[in-house]
Amino acid sequence: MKSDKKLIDDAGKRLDGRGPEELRKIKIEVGVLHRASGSCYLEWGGNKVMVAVYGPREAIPRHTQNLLRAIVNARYNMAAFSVEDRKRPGPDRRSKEISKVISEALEKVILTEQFPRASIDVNIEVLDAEAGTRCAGLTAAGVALADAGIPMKDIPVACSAGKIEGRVVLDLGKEEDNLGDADLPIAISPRTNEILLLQMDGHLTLEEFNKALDFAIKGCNAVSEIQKKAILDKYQSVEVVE
Amino acid sequence: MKSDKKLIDDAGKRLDGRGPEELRKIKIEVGVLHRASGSCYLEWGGNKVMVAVYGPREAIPRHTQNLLRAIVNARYNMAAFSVEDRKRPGPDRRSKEISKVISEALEKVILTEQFPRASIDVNIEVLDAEAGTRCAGLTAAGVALADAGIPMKDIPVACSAGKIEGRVVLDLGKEEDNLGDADLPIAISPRTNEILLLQMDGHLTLEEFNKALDFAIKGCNAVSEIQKKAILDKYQSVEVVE
Amino acid sequence: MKSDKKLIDDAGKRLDGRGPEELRKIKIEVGVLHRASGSCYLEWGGNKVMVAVYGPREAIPRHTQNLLRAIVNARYNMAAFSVEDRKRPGPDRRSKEISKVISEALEKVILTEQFPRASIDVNIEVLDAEAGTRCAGLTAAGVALADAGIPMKDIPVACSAGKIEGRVVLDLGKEEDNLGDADLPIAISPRTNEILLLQMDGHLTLEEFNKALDFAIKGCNAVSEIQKKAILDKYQSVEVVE
Amino acid sequence: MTIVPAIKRDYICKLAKQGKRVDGRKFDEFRKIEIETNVVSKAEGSARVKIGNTQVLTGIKMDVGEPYPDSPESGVLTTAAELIPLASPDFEAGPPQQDAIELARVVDRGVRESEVIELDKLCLEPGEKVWIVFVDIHILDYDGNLFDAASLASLAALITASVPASRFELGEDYPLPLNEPPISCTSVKFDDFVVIDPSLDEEEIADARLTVATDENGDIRAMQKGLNGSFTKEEIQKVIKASLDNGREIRKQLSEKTGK
Amino acid sequence: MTIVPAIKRDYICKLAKQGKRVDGRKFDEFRKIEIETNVVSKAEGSARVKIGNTQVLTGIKMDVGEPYPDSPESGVLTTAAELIPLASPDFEAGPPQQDAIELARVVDRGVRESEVIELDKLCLEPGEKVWIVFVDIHILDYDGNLFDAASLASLAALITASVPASRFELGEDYPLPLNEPPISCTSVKFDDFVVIDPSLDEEEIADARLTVATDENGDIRAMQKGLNGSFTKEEIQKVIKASLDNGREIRKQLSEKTGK
Amino acid sequence: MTIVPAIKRDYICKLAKQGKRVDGRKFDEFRKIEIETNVVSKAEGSARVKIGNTQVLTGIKMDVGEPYPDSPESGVLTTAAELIPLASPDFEAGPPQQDAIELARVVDRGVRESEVIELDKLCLEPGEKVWIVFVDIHILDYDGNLFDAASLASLAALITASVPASRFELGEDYPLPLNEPPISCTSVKFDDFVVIDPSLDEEEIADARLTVATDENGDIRAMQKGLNGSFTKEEIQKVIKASLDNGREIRKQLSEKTGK
Repeated sequence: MKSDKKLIDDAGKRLDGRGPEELRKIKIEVGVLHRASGSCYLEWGGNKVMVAVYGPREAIPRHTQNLLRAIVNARYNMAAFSVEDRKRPGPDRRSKEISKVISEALEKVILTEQFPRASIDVNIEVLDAEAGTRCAGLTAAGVALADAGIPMKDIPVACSAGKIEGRVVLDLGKEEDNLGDADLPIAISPRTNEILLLQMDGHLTLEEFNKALDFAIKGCNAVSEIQKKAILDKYQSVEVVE
Repeated sequence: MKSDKKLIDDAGKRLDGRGPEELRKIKIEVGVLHRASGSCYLEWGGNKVMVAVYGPREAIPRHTQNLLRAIVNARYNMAAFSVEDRKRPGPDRRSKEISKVISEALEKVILTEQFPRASIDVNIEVLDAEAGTRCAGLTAAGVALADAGIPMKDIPVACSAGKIEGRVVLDLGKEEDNLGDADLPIAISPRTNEILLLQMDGHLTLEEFNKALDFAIKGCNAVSEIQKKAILDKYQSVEVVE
Repeated sequence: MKSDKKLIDDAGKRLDGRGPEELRKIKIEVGVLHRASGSCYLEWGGNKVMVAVYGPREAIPRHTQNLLRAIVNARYNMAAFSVEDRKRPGPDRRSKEISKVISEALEKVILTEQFPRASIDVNIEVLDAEAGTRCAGLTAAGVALADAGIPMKDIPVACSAGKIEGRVVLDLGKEEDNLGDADLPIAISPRTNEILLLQMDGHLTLEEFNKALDFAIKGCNAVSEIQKKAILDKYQSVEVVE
Repeated sequence: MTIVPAIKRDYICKLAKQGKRVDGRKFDEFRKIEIETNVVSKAEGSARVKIGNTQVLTGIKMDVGEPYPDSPESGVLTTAAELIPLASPDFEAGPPQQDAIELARVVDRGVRESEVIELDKLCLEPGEKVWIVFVDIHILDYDGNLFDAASLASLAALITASVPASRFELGEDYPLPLNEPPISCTSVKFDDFVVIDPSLDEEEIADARLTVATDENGDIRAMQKGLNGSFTKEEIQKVIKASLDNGREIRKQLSEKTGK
Repeated sequence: MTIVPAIKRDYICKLAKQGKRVDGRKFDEFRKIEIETNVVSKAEGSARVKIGNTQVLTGIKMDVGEPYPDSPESGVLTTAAELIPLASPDFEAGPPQQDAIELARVVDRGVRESEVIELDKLCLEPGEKVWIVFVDIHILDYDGNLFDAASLASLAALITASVPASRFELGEDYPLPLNEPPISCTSVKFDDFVVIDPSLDEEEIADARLTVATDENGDIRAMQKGLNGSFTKEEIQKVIKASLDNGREIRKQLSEKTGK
Repeated sequence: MTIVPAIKRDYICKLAKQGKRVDGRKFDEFRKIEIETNVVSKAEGSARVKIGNTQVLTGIKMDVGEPYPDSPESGVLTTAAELIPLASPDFEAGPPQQDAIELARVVDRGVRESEVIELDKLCLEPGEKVWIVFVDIHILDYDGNLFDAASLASLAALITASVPASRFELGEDYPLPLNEPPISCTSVKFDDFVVIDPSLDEEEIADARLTVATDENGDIRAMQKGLNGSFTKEEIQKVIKASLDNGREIRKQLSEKTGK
């Protein structure tokens, strides 16, 4: 699927004008839904994601309960109209896999042992999809969990790095994802830089991988600041209202 | 979907010879099935419908039980061979909606609070479908419920009115349904004329709507007499046998 | 589906060189899987079948439990790659029927009353399919049940007879099955010759049926010897090892 | 589930020892059979069969579609059965379970393997267009012996079916091309008694079931054993004999009712 | 599930006797409505509608496909709604249940029967190729009255939708051809009180629900009664009147927001 | 479910502190691998791989079909895995669950993204007809590390597969066109120990899992982290190193077994 299009010029400028280590624009709104325990609306480049958290509440059906801790059910779902060719409603294999790896990543930071038998349900709806929806969804989920007051060791955050035309860059855009050489989405716990989620497709030398991993971790840390600011803004504005 | 066919002539005579306020022919047999608690076979014009009632019996699965009253499960189903182009077996969206509105209509007249945790199952099988199967099904269900001895405030009954070529008429036939301007199926409790089910598609002025509603209520009352006669006939013939 | 091909010559020699009462080559390995309670790998002509037995263990979901005895769940499944045109994964109507008749046949010989509320699960995977997979599967299941130490009155065994070009023969091969006149797969309890499974498709006179039934019973008895030898071999080799 | 059947079993077996059945029939005697054809108007053919209180309605629909790649010059037969909750307090809504699937497949094989429908006459354009025949079995009232009721209703519906050529602008309608059908008769065994055409009570206590389809020459055209009991060779012979005898009577009645 | 609603019911009914609603509205008064269009970029048209705290997003996608055999010169409309677990603690993942199906079907009929989309203008090659219009209703926040929110979001999305002709190399994009849409207004009844635009609290104690869609001429274009209570004729008249009044206001707001 | 693993965890961790594993292996040591090819005759290619007691059989089937619209000149690859109840007391019948889906997708990406199959050479008529390659992974015995067993079985099956051109009357059969495959190696972490090729016991107590596929140049071609634990950067480096070392050995064995 190579094309003649130049994804990055000699000066390191990318199609959308970004430099190699530059993130797309990110906008986060906290507490946007009435019914949810916590919620977050996030725009990341052309991605639009809505997350609602429910729980902790009794896990049903019962046989799914864990006697020692809460289970974390992330459900990543793409709206039918979020992609160029309409997607049939309901989970496909891709969204089931993403739901699984996001659930596992979130479970690591949530203090699940405080809520035996409970479930914490994290509903991630992709409303508009450009490249990087799993990172956008996980990042929004971190904010929504904080908004719901779920006790966590840290607010998880995600970002990807990749390789285009032989160069390692941060946060692939859509064409970069389609035509690039490799994509490395990760999620971390920003306090410790522990890696919660990691997937890689493509072709990287060991050196490129190390560079991409460093880029992605730096990206996560930058996004983490935006997360914290959004949460703080909401908290402060609430105080003002009171 | 307009055509040149004249659905009603200037004298108010319809394709099948009926007048505007005339019902199609209705035939009701009570208690036709051996296994069911109550049953009814009903022909209404070209419609043929079989209804079996089971219960009250313990609702399963348990989580469907209501602690204070019985639940009413009407299941409207069309036989694969009941329509021109074979229908795939199993419920489609249309039959799920009809099952829902019929269940809700029946629940109003059944003394459900006498049977907490129970279910009353009303199985409606359409064997031959012309226009008006939901009215035929609900009407047959009323009879089958009575045959099953389910305590009810009243025997529910249904009938539709509609508009063809600008005129309000009772009980649309198949071509009238396909080519007409509006259809208004309703179900009532005939003792009080309370409306239990009401749907309307098409285009009616306020005045036409009022007229159609009156027609449909009158139609319901006429069908109600046929219901009662059928139930009585069965009851009497049973007495003769004894 | 008749063709010009001669399935059997005047001397009674069949396409693969067998005589009318000759079985295809059968090879049985016992205890080939690590996780299963008992297992068996069986080759029968071109058929390759793997069977794993689990249990007796608590039947789940609970509502499937029988208070007086164990239930036997045989699950006959064809691998996607076991047939000429790839089969979609998952059970189709044919495998559901075969699962049912095999379960029923096995239930007769297993001492199920020793394990109330339990299930005994018999997983039959067809890896390569020529004609006769249900007989191969049931025969392998008998061995795997013995390997699992499930108490049985007898080791069940299966074999088919059929009719090709007017002659009754034992154990139809693939082309014989496709082009033949009748197929009669049976399973028996070899100690008593009681018939546990019997299906017949095709066209047999009463006399032919009796002959085919006799052939099939004899075939079962021959296969039973191979089963016993395989079980014994394993048992002996275990002793040697110890 | 376990206590009541034990009492029922004792009672039925006690009667059987005296050579009697609960409803007064002989061991090799069917219940009364009623066959009614053309009972629904939208179907190309239909029949309602009652065997005692058991009641089955089969409707035939036809459509034009593609043949299977491995039989490009042959029409397609599709048989489906649903144990709809209308027919018994024990039937549940949902996709067909093992019992319904076995029922449909046994009826299907009875029609298919005996070439009741001449599928090769249902080809319109080889490899491209053939008639599809849908046999839909609707159980209305379940009081035992669905196999025979479903099979008989399906045969009667097929016999009276018209190919709806005019609806597809393919000329005039004509009768579905058929061969002489085999008749299916089912027996069950409990204790050591074998009875034909089991009632629901008898089915509930049965250990083993055997269905035998026989043709007008007295040949066997299909068999299916069911349930977790066994048969001896001698019992199988007995079942075949009863199936031949009753099959002959049923064939006569089917022929009278359908005029064929 | 049964105790709390009783308390809630008492409280709401007590207020109603005084002519009041929990959130201070009059019986025939809607909550505040917000309409925002073009909220997602991948869709051909989209709108987010808030009615109070209830929030629904509809996206329109179009594709080229085959027409239905019985209307070969007409585009195809497909409406789907999912009560995704995002929107309420009571919604569960899985295939659409009865409530979601009724919702989608009522919105669909509102669009289809009133010919909001001129489907006959969406034919590309009669019998071969037509435009397919997918109306996908995404519930984001459920605080009562999904019917009206879903219907309004779908209308706003349709009104602002472009036919993506260029993506299919069929010329330039152009607005979806539409007729004046009817506006749907829903009322519920509890005890003998009838209120429009029910909040979630009111829905939870409601006995009966009635949705009425009216057009710019004051005519009735669709109705749907729900729940296991009844209406008298008089109550129905009252509901229709309130639907006409509110429908007029909502139509004005829709027209302003969409510039049509 | 919760007590026994605690004991198991203690035991395994105690051993690990002494630098030992339950089965005597070193932390960076695989179990014995056996590769057997052409094990089923109906498949175009097949292989059974044992890693210790874990046993996986992959069969390749091919068919002629339509390409995806967005890659009209490319063959189609479809990978499916079923955790059939044959292979473990904990696997249940039914449609693939999350674990099976993740497994199939990771194997699929390993083949697809590294262009193991030259899909562009599997085009028959651009936009019309291409070869479809079905990779069906059948788990036979589950004793840990399905990812590597499934991946290796699939590679061995592909390497020995023939394109069944003759069956489709498209000329003579020929080997499936392939590129050098990357080898997948999986490690898990428990406490702070990282071990490669986990046995079932080790998997059951593992906090995190990391699969790394490396090629013959020592480059990384795919990675997948799983489970609800985390890795540090240093641990990831360690896992990559062990994957490279073991990958080299496994590649040699695969090449010997398949003669390629």
